[in-house]
Amino acid sequence: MHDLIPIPALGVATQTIGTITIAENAGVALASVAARRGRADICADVLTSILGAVPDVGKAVLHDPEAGFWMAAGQWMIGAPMDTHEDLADQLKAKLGDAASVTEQSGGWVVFDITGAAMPDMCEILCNAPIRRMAAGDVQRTMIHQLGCFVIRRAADDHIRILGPRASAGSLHHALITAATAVA
Amino acid sequence: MRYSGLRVIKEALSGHKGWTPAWREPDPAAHYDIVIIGGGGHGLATAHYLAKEFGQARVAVIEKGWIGGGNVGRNTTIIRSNYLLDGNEPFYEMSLKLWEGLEQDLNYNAMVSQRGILNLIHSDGQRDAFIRRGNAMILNGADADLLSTADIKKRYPFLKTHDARFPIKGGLAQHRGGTVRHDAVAWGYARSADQRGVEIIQNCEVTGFRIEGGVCKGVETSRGFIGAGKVGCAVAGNSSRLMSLANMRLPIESHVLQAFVSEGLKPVLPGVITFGAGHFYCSQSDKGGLVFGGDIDGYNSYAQRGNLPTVEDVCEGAMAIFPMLGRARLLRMWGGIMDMSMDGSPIIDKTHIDGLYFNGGWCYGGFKATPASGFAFAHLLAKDTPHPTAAAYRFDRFEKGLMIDEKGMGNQPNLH
Amino acid sequence: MTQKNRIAGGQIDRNTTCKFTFDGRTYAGHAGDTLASALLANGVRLMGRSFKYHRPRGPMTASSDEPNALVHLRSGARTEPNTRATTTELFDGLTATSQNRLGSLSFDLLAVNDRLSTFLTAGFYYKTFMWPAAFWEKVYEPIIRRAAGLGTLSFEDDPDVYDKGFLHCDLLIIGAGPAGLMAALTAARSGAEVILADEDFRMGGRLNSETYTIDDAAGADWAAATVSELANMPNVRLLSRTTVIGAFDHGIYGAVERVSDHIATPDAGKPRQILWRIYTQKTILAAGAIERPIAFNNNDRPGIMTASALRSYANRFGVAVNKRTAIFTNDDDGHRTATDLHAKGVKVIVIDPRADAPRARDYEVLAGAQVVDTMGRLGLTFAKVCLADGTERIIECGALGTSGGWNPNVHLTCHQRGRPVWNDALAAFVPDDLPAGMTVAGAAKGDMSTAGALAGGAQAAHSALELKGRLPAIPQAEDAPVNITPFWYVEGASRAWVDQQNDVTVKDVKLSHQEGFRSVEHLKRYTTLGMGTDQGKTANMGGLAIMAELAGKTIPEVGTTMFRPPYTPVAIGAFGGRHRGQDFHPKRLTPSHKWAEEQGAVFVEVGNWMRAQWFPRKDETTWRESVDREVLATRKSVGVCDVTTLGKVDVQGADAADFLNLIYCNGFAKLPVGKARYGLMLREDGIAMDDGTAARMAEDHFVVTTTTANALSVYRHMEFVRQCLVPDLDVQLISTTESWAQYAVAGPNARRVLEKIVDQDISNAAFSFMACANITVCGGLRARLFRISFSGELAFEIAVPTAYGDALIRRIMTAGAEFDITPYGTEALGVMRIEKGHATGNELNGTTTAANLGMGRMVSDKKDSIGSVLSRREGLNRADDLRAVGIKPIDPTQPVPAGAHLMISDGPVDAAHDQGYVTSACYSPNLGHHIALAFLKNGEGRIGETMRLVSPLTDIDVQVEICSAHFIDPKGERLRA
Amino acid sequence: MIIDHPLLGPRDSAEFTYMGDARLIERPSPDSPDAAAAFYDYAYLRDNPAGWHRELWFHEAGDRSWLVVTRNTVTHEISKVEFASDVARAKGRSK
Repeated sequence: MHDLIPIPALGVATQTIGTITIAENAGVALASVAARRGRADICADVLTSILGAVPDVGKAVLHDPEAGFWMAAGQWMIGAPMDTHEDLADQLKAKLGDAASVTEQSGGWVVFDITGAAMPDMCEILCNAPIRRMAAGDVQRTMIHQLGCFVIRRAADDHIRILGPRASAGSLHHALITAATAVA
Repeated sequence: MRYSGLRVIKEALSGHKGWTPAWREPDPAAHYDIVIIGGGGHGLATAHYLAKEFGQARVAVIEKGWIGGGNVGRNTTIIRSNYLLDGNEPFYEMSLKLWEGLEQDLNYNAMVSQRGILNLIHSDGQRDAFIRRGNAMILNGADADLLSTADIKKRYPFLKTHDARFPIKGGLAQHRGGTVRHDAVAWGYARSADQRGVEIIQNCEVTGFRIEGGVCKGVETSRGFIGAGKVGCAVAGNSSRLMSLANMRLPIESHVLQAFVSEGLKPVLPGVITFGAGHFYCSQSDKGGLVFGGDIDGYNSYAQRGNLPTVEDVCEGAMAIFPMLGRARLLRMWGGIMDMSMDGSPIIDKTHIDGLYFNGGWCYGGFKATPASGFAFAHLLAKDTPHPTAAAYRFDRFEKGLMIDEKGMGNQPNLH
Repeated sequence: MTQKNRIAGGQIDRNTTCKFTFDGRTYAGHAGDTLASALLANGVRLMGRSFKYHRPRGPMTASSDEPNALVHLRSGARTEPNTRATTTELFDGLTATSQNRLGSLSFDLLAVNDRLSTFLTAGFYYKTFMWPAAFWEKVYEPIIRRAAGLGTLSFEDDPDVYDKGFLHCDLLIIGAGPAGLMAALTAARSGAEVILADEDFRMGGRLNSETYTIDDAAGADWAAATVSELANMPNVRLLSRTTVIGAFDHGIYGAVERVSDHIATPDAGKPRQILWRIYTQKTILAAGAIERPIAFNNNDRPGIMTASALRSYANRFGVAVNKRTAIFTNDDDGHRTATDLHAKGVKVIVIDPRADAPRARDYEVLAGAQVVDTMGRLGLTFAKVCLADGTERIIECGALGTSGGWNPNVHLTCHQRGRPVWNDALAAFVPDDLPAGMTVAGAAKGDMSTAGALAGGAQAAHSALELKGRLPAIPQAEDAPVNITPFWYVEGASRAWVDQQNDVTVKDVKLSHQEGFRSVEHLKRYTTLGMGTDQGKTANMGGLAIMAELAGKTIPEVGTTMFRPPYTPVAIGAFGGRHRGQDFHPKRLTPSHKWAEEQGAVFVEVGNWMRAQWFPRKDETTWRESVDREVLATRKSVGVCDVTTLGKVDVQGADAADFLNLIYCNGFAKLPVGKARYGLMLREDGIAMDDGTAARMAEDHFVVTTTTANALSVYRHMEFVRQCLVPDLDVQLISTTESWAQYAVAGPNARRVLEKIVDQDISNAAFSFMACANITVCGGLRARLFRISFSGELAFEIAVPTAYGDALIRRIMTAGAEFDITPYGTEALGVMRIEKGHATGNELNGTTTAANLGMGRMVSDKKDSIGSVLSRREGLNRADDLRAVGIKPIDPTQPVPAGAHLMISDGPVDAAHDQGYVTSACYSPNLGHHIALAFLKNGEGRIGETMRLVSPLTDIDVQVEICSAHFIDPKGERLRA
Repeated sequence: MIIDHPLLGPRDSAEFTYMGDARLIERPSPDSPDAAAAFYDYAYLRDNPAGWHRELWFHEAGDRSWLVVTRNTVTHEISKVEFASDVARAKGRSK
């Protein structure tokens, strides 16, 4: 076992502004899966065995412990609790073999969970995702403060999860806070 | 009629009855020595210089709409000669010199105003590039001046030099740069050309070229066939459209560049400022409007209008360095269609068809190039040899690998 | 002062009094007033000065098409120039001042221009100010510039914030008058997602300004009830104070919501305004119509306004502009104003040029008469009327309403270059060619009656949403026909204003015609007609009509009115949103950022990245001291640098090697697993695009690095090649730039430091130059190790998942302590790469070929690769082509700066004799003098030549020697050690 | 503008990066005898029509797909959106 201690992207405390709560979630391990040419069927079988279903276009499968969402044709992002799945990419690779290209993505993203009644108002001044039309499990890649992010509508009606580029976690968080303040 | 202050006073005292039309409205003749297609700045300037400098009198300019309705009336009015490459700098410097004598040459006050242009520097790499450019300018006989942040702060105290996302680390100034009242350029050239015998034929659209045995004999138009010894095309923005009538494909795409003007304001900006870490440049017109612009919308278009993302991008640039502008209002936005060439530089050349000549591919450089473009094109039309300053602006440079690529973006026109 | 012109009625809240000041004087008005209505209530008609002649002006309208009543609103940093008093919502504490004056508003020294107006006709400036030539910038122009302009900016940063947002709906309705409200009701009841936007702070449109009834209720009450019904529907979003500014492609509309403009200052953290981008399937434009004035001599005095404005002030705001009011109208609508004013106790007289003008019982109507002139220096006192029989009559009046008919408000229909068409019955242009998805209803379409608007609104919603079933019941309302005889200007008028803001008179239009500027575009540009802040909403039509008459053409033959976005001027701050100042672009921080901050690093912007530039120590006073130390320490022992910003792309799949073979000009097919190779990518035009390394981690897995600057564009290019050129190769690309924290550990002791960290043998034998591997560090953390070197030293790049980047840099520093490991920044990195002669962005500047870079032989002719064919063009392969060389000064104390040009040592210094230029330069602490990289014509053959390096821009002219670009360790012994 | 992505439906064009004429898919063979001329034509000459134009857009802020969009350069109307990879295969670019 190594003795290096990871740090969260931002390490910022959960903040509540009006009805909106913004929390950094450092506990998500991520890996992407891209089907190899001609191996989509095998890839789908494996994903089904892990998630229960293959995430459809623009959708997430909110499964436990692994969840996943569609990124592109033949490509998905898989997430799981960091505590139990730090080696998620290796686990997936072991199952997928050369049916898919697997890439560790845990380090690429910062994850924010946003909840609260005014969440849709906040989203409207953050990004072009049609938040009020999105249902639980809908995912859209969009730009927030010029940053390419995934917006995932979670099971609870007032909850979205935002995955943004980790290196810009501070700028993204700043944008979230100012937007929440503006609609509070 | 000669314009002068005295004349204005005399006419005022006699009820302005004596003013005559600035140009005639002739019907097209059956044949001209030279027909210029395009009554924009470049076409009219070409006609003026053909008549004045090259002794050509049997010249017509034909224009599908009204003269000056294209890019000469849709730009941000900036003139400068701050180019880097040998193929460009002498040409634009000649242009700037022609601007400097334009009013006397035309007897028309186009308000050539050399209040200076300043390109802001935001990184060391950018400074290196601007120093190379400034040196190239000086070595070509132009003026250039490297300003420190302190110099800039003194001149523009409201600019965000330090507390900025991309602090200002200096600037390359060309003090002889500035602005010109754009519409007046078209009118001044038209009036002067007309007075020298050039016929300006408006509302006359070219529908085809008459090409016989590889020789261009004239143009078919909405007002009938017009014979010509030589035909010169100067319709930047629509070059591909026009030249397709001669079955030519060009190293050009048409793109929309938006421009903006604010409400009239008391003097804010003496000269032209160009942001170096985003897309925003700005000057203030004599009437008080802040005239500003940025990057092209980026997709092929002939629509003379753009979309919001570019507007926002430009205004974000404005607010990045110039946050006092937050409370100034954008009054009007419009678009011009530009010939974006494959290396960002223009073409002034003969075509492979005898008697058919081409002037286009001006990208962002069209307005400031107007006098030199007219002069060089007139030279080519009259003498059949390129003007020395425009010798690099050839069609075959792409095939030969002799691109004139100021920005180094390669064969993707929307990146120039 | 009392509100002496305040009368009963209206929709103001008389229980809420707002104190405000104008030009320092305090007045009172009410909530629900505009600044203009409140000033008029207080008897103030003079509110501004015109652009050119500085004529005294008062409001001409009660709406957003106002040309005259422009003021400075608020003060200090919040000063807003050119603000229309007619739409400024009154709040307690409002301050406004007049603008565009020299002296006071009532005594403006620049009013002298009005006396000189004979000389200052349209276009006079094109004909004079040419002699002497030098006088233009120095004398004439500064005077003109000072006189021109309207209001003034504060010269302080805008203290307010702006937001930008996105809304999505099925139907956007623009305008909440009778047509818009009825459309909204119809659409909303169908369950559609509806947005109803109106620029006013009170929805209802003209209903608020009229005395009509709808069914049995007052029009304004019906509007209020309808608005409240809509407000309770979950599928409806009401946006008042929201101007739809533009119709853009494919159903995207821009709209500005003025969130806080009706209060003194925005609440903390709240935006002043929001720019909404509205994405809609369908749009109904119900923007009403604009009443146009009539031109007659001196028709611009304060107190002269459109008749409908007088009606608005009376009915909506409870203000009688003056107790004695004349109405000059060519249509029946003007008579409504007379009727309404009379009912409010105003003494009214109507002047109607039509011989058959309707008669009135209660007030005088002068049929067949025309207003020919007016009097009153700072405000209207008398109107001179020419009666039907040719005699003149002077009428005492303090207000004069003009009605020349109504123009459908076609502005937004023109934004995609649609042109309206002429309608004879209305004597106006009506919409024709509409943006896709838009329909027009109500007065905007030319349906001028209330009943027509209600029915048209319902019908428009019904058809836009393709609703089945019957139309809803349309309430009862007035349905008067339009009865108009076109009348644009009074015969013989000359100083009669067509465009009041820009001082364009009938005389100017005539001169424009006389001088050949006869098309509408020439007319506008020559006279400045319609170029004011109101875009000529009240002016263009008149100018066009006069030109048509002069040219003997019909109005549509002369041209149409054209409008461009925005509908009304928009604060630039709103378009900027939050992207200003430090938030202009987001920042990207490297994994070691926190640690570097602790070390006191100086950071520099590299694109959006913030990178450590150098790490100053306390005793160091200049940046050079720090950088020299970092370089020397690294070359002497070991240094560490965060290189995470380099782009990283995972290239996987069975055909990954074939793919790399195509995108790099040099070969990759035979690269063994466990090895990395330098790769040069060309653009298709044969010019160098980017360089980096590709490391083969497995048979089917490469890690490709790009330069920091080109990470995005190279990835895009790779995807282009993959998807568009070789769609069936088995290759998958994932950008992993941020997934891995990567550090360069360089210097003779680099291996000894890393041996303490990595879990495997990295001896030269086990892990030779250009080796790569997936490894573990610190007892098991997954990592990648590359033996590549940018500095020219023995060097490794080590990468761990980003979350461990902070821990790893600290561990490297601890492990390296015994070797005095030195963190170095981008400056030292740059010095070392110049010393080593490595190219970077300054050399790969988009115009250089592989040959220029001295890598011509890398371009393989044994395989196809992007750019290889065009790289062989003659112009890119000339004998005297530029070649990369090194430069050192003959006098070692001299600089050899980047951007300087090379000349023959004893030859002339000019562009014609230019031999090349310096791309990168630095002081080399190892060599003890400045060095530089340069491109020089035929450079390879000129090593050892003494040349002259000039930078006239920075006053530098030094003798230099041309040398190899590899200043340090040219044989590469160090990096293979 | 709105680009109707074949999988994702209508998306704002601001999410895309534009490259130009879709003929860029038809990269000539470097082995043909007229390769130099063919590459010159491919890299530099454009029809640049005023009207319908097939062009390449990259969904940079989306699924990273290259699309071929058929769009009218005069009206900006879009009539068809396809995956560039499908177009490339149809043009015979499968290996």
